[in-house]
Amino acid sequence: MDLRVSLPGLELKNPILPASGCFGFGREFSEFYDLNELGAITIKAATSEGRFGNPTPRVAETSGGMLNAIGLQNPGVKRIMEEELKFLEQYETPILANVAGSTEEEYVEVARELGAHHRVNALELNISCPNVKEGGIQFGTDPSLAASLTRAVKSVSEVPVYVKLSPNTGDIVEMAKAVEGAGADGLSMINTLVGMKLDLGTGRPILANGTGGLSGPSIKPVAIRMVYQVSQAVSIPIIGMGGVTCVEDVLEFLLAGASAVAVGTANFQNPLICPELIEQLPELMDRCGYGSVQACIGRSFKHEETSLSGT
Amino acid sequence: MDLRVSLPGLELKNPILPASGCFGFGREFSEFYDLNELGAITIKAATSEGRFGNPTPRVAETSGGMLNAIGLQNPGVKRIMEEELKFLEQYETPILANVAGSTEEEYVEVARELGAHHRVNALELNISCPNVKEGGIQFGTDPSLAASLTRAVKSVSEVPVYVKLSPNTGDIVEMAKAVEGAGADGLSMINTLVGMKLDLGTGRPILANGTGGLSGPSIKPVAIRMVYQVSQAVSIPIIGMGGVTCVEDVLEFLLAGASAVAVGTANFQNPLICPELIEQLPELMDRCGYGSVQACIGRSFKHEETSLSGT
Amino acid sequence: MHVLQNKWIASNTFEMKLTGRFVNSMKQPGQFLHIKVGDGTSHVLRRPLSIANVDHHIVTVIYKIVGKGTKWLSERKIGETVDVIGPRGTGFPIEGVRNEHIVLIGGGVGVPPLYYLGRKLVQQSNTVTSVLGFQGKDGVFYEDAFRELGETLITTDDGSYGYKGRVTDLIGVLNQDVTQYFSCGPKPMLKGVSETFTIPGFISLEERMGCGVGACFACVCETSDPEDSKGYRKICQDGPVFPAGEVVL
Amino acid sequence: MHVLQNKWIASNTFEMKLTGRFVNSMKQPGQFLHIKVGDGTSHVLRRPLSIANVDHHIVTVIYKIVGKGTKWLSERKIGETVDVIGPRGTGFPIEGVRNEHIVLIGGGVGVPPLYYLGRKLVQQSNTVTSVLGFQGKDGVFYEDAFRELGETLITTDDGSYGYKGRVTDLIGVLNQDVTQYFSCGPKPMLKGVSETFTIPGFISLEERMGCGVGACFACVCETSDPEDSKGYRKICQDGPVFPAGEVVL
Ligand SMILES: Cc1cc2nc3c(=O)[nH]c(=O)nc-3n(C[C@H](O)[C@H](O)[C@H](O)COP(=O)(O)OP(=O)(O)OC[C@H]3O[C@@H](n4cnc5c(N)ncnc54)[C@H](O)[C@@H]3O)c2cc1C
Ligand SMILES: Cc1cc2nc3c(=O)[nH]c(=O)nc-3n(C[C@H](O)[C@H](O)[C@H](O)COP(=O)(O)OP(=O)(O)OC[C@H]3O[C@@H](n4cnc5c(N)ncnc54)[C@H](O)[C@@H]3O)c2cc1C
Ligand SMILES: Cc1cc2nc3c(=O)[nH]c(=O)nc-3n(C[C@H](O)[C@H](O)[C@H](O)COP(=O)(O)O)c2cc1C
Ligand SMILES: Cc1cc2nc3c(=O)[nH]c(=O)nc-3n(C[C@H](O)[C@H](O)[C@H](O)COP(=O)(O)O)c2cc1C
Ligand code: FES
Ligand code: FES
Repeated sequence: MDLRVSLPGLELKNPILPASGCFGFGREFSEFYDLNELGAITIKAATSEGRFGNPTPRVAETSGGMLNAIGLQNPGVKRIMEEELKFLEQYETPILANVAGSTEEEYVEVARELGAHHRVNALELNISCPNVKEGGIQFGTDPSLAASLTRAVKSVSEVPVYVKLSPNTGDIVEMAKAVEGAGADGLSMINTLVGMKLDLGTGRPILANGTGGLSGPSIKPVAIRMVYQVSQAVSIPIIGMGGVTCVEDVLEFLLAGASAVAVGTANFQNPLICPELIEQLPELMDRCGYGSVQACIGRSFKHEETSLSGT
Repeated sequence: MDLRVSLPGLELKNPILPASGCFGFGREFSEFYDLNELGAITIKAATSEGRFGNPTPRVAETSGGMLNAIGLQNPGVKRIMEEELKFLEQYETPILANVAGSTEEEYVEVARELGAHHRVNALELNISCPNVKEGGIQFGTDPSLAASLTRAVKSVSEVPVYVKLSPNTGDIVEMAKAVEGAGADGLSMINTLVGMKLDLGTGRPILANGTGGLSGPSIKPVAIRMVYQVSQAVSIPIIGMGGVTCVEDVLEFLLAGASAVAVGTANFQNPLICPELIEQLPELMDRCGYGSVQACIGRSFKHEETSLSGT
Repeated sequence: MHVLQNKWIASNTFEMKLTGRFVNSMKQPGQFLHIKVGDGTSHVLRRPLSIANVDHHIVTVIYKIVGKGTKWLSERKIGETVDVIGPRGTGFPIEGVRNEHIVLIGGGVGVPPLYYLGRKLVQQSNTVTSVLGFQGKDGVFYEDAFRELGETLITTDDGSYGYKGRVTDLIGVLNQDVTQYFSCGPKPMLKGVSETFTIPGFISLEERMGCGVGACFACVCETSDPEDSKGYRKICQDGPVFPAGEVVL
Repeated sequence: MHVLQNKWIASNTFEMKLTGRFVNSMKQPGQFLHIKVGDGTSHVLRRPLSIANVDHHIVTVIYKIVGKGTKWLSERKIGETVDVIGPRGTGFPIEGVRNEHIVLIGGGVGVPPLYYLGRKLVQQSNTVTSVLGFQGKDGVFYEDAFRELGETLITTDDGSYGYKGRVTDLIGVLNQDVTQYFSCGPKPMLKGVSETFTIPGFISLEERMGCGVGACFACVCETSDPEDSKGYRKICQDGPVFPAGEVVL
């Protein structure tokens, strides 16, 4: 069974990678398994200076999902390069580095530095973090801002740039086309939906930040729909994510049009989820009659086209 | 314990009502309990002519939720008045009649007829059905279209008009303000999020319509967040809904700023859910220290205001 | 309702016996139970399963594991409680059917309701012939039970047991004195059956359900008669059983 | 891990004994187990519960039902399997602590880890005094077990048992030869304890967790030292136990 996928900057031996922010910089999970098993590694968002993030509580559980408002806590791009990318040198797995910022200048600066690091194979532009006022969400909800940011980052980055889209929009296709037009090499989708949970005892939001980003199985139908719509409207590849917990979910994202699939929240329930999915995927693909990951990608609509055109 | 809530057109003896489309016209549920127990009844969307709706399958289950693409099937406003509202005459419960359409003219016509019916106490303008191409969703994603539709309907309706908002937007507050400015007497929120599920066997969407509306516990955090944000930005009351399955959820919506709470999908799992919630609410309110429904409404942010202003 | 038994009877197929409220109102074969699966709200929709038998306050359902809900059901142990709404829907109209020769035609998970139907028909002095289709030998269940009711022909898709082929292939060989047929199974089978027979019959349909009580319009099918005043039927309420030809397959 | 016992020991409080993988690596008191609750993905986050004891391949946790996850746990029966990651975190640094007089101060669900800690301290020839706070008489558990370790003072908020008041009220009456304290409980209690004592001590914190393994930054707290090179600690990895004064309460 051929699990390989070739994406801009990322030669994946299988289509499974952890999602940004749910895997730190890999260190903790390296105690559970060999990170070389992964298709790629997405590291936690980097900003130019270190950030402490939001006050706690930062997470809350919801029905079939969770809210988080970490607030882009990270040690800053310099220390990430010195300490974390250094640690990851012992592995061969391609690295997708998540880039955040409050201003276009900050994004550009971080992208220039990370993109020049020999261990970084591609950048993921996080224009969709809902959890900090100055976290880039303004770029994620306005197609023209998103396009101009993408253009600016592309002009300095030495590696391909994936733009990570926010689902908190009325028209995801418009957003995707805007960043494709601005030169994005790929898309990552989806980030979290903005949600809230109240503590009935105090009457107030459980998260100190008030709102948080909803992730987990709850959001999968929204993610599948968006990947399905966007993959038919653009010609750059998509890294799909949102609520993956089992190998059936991985296949569903591929069929919907994703070329690779990222796993976020599910790492918290099962730290071994990524290697388990990689192990289980061939059997499921085989059972469903697919001989390669390539053959699965976008099958939901390619199929339709075929049957509609009468062949 | 005082459960009464007084809303434009609707004098509710308790804050619980079924959500439109999940309760038909009440007939089937009247076999399970006395409909007079309900705070109000929201009836299924009416269009000017009868509609057959979408091909089947029309529903699919998701993790903690479901997708539906019924497609506004209904017998048309005339037969609804002759057959269904006639049936409901034996009950005293206030009726909120859901109005749908493809064009402004259709909405206006349906609103004029239903609003003139003696058994209808208020209209709910469904500008948020994601499941039919001509189902009003265009009105639900463009604030100026929504405002003009609201104005047109208000000018013909003999009863108060609630506008039902779609969560498939980047800025729910803007939408709410637009319809408030156009004269809406209240808001209903939220309708369903657009989602999709694929059948791994065929590779295609399970729903014949492709996409469907996501409802159920999955979407509750999004609904709570939107009610919380909108209730602080407008001064008209909100009927909150989205994923209610237990009495704690009812209280959460009230605290978030809803004045009444509608129950949709949960009727499918437990046909007795509405009377059970009504029965359980006083005990929970008491335990949390609230003496009336009125005292709960918007407590999450009223609380904050108080403590921020230092008292 | 309480689980009295939950046992494997064929490939991925389980027989569950339940007792509790409602059983005494389960009189019409072809109706279904609407069963809550999973804990709490992990599954928001109930699962419809046909009544396969009712006997002395005990109701039987037979189900095949096809997804998470039926998997969950198969893990229920004796003595546990299952949340059931039922009986729902309109079953086979057999009141007054006496001294006829009836053929029952079932495929896969369409077989279970035919057993209760057959028992009732035999009690009402009818002669019953059953034609039951399964995927393969491993999937066959209730063969002996049907044989006790009357002549029983089994087909398997792969020919591993009984006749090789589909149930419709056997319609031609049936005794000419057959007066009515009752059928339940996948849509293509029902289509085949109702197109092949010239005698009157009733068919039982499946559709994904929302409410299961007639309120949500999830389970509708079109009527064949374009002049029909409603134009549609709800499978959960007007059906699942319809006179052959009433609805579009 | 396998459930060997799961019994009610005080108001809404259960003691669960587990056996299986990992038990032999559970050596440091103050660490926690990270336990999956619910079926499938109904609960996406694990629940952290302190190790209350380890004895002959059996690990004990004591938990109070506060929400859906602990409710689910309380319904587990003997012989069932519970999915556990552990031991996680950094516990009380007691290696080399010998011949001291240690006071253990616990409140509510902060009491359980102190029992395993106390046992280890006594094994290492320390004298242990325990001050344990509960809401009321109904909530008191493990009193006799602690008494076997040394002097034990109980307080209840409502005075229905032991001293009326808070554990901090009793710090003044403690023997002057106390050399160190170890404390676990709600934040206000830890704050009170660490502000009242002048001797060195360690405190164990609680925070809502995402991953529980140090990867998600959900559970951080600020360091007291603004010059600290990181400025924060992760409760699930660097903690839950910290030297008093290291982090901001
Ligand atoms: C009136 C009626 C009677 C039935 N009687 C029987 C029976 O006696 N024995 C039996 O084994 N099966 C029967 N079925 C089919 C049975 O309901 C499904 O196999 C079952 O719901 C699948 O649930 P799941 O969770 O295992 O599968 P999943 O695929 O995980 O279910 C997801 C959703 O799809 C629905 N669904 C999936 N397959 C079907 C289907 N074939 N028909 C309707 N809904 C479906 C489920 O109800 C659920 O809402 C009947 C269906 C209907 C409509
Ligand atoms: C290091 C550590 C050790 C703990 N040891 C114990 C113990 O030995 N005995 C015991 O009874 N409790 C202990 N707790 C608290 C225990 O984890 C929570 O009571 C439990 O997670 C509540 O789960 P729930 O599903 O019942 O509640 P819910 O409120 O439904 O849980 C929802 C979410 O909030 C989290 N949560 C809720 N309350 C707390 C809390 N107080 N601390 C952390 N997370 C919380 C849950 O983990 C879950 O993610 C400990 C907490 C931590 C951080
Ligand atoms: C705790 C947490 C932290 C996250 N941090 C980031 C981040 O730093 N950058 C980013 O682009 N996405 C971040 N995300 C979003 C995830 O990468 C992913 O897009 C989202 O959670 C949906 O996938 P899932 O449902 O599999 O978790 C975070 C998500 C969680 C739950
Ligand atoms: C099967 C189904 C049909 C629906 N039909 C309508 C409708 O006709 N008009 C409408 O305004 N909303 C309709 N809705 C949306 C619900 O009224 C409600 O806004 C939504 O389902 C969220 O609430 P819930 O999570 O409690 O179901 C429908 C929802 C479902 C599940
Ligand atoms: S399932 Fe709701 S009408 Fe049939
Ligand atoms: S819970 Fe994830 S870092 Fe501590």
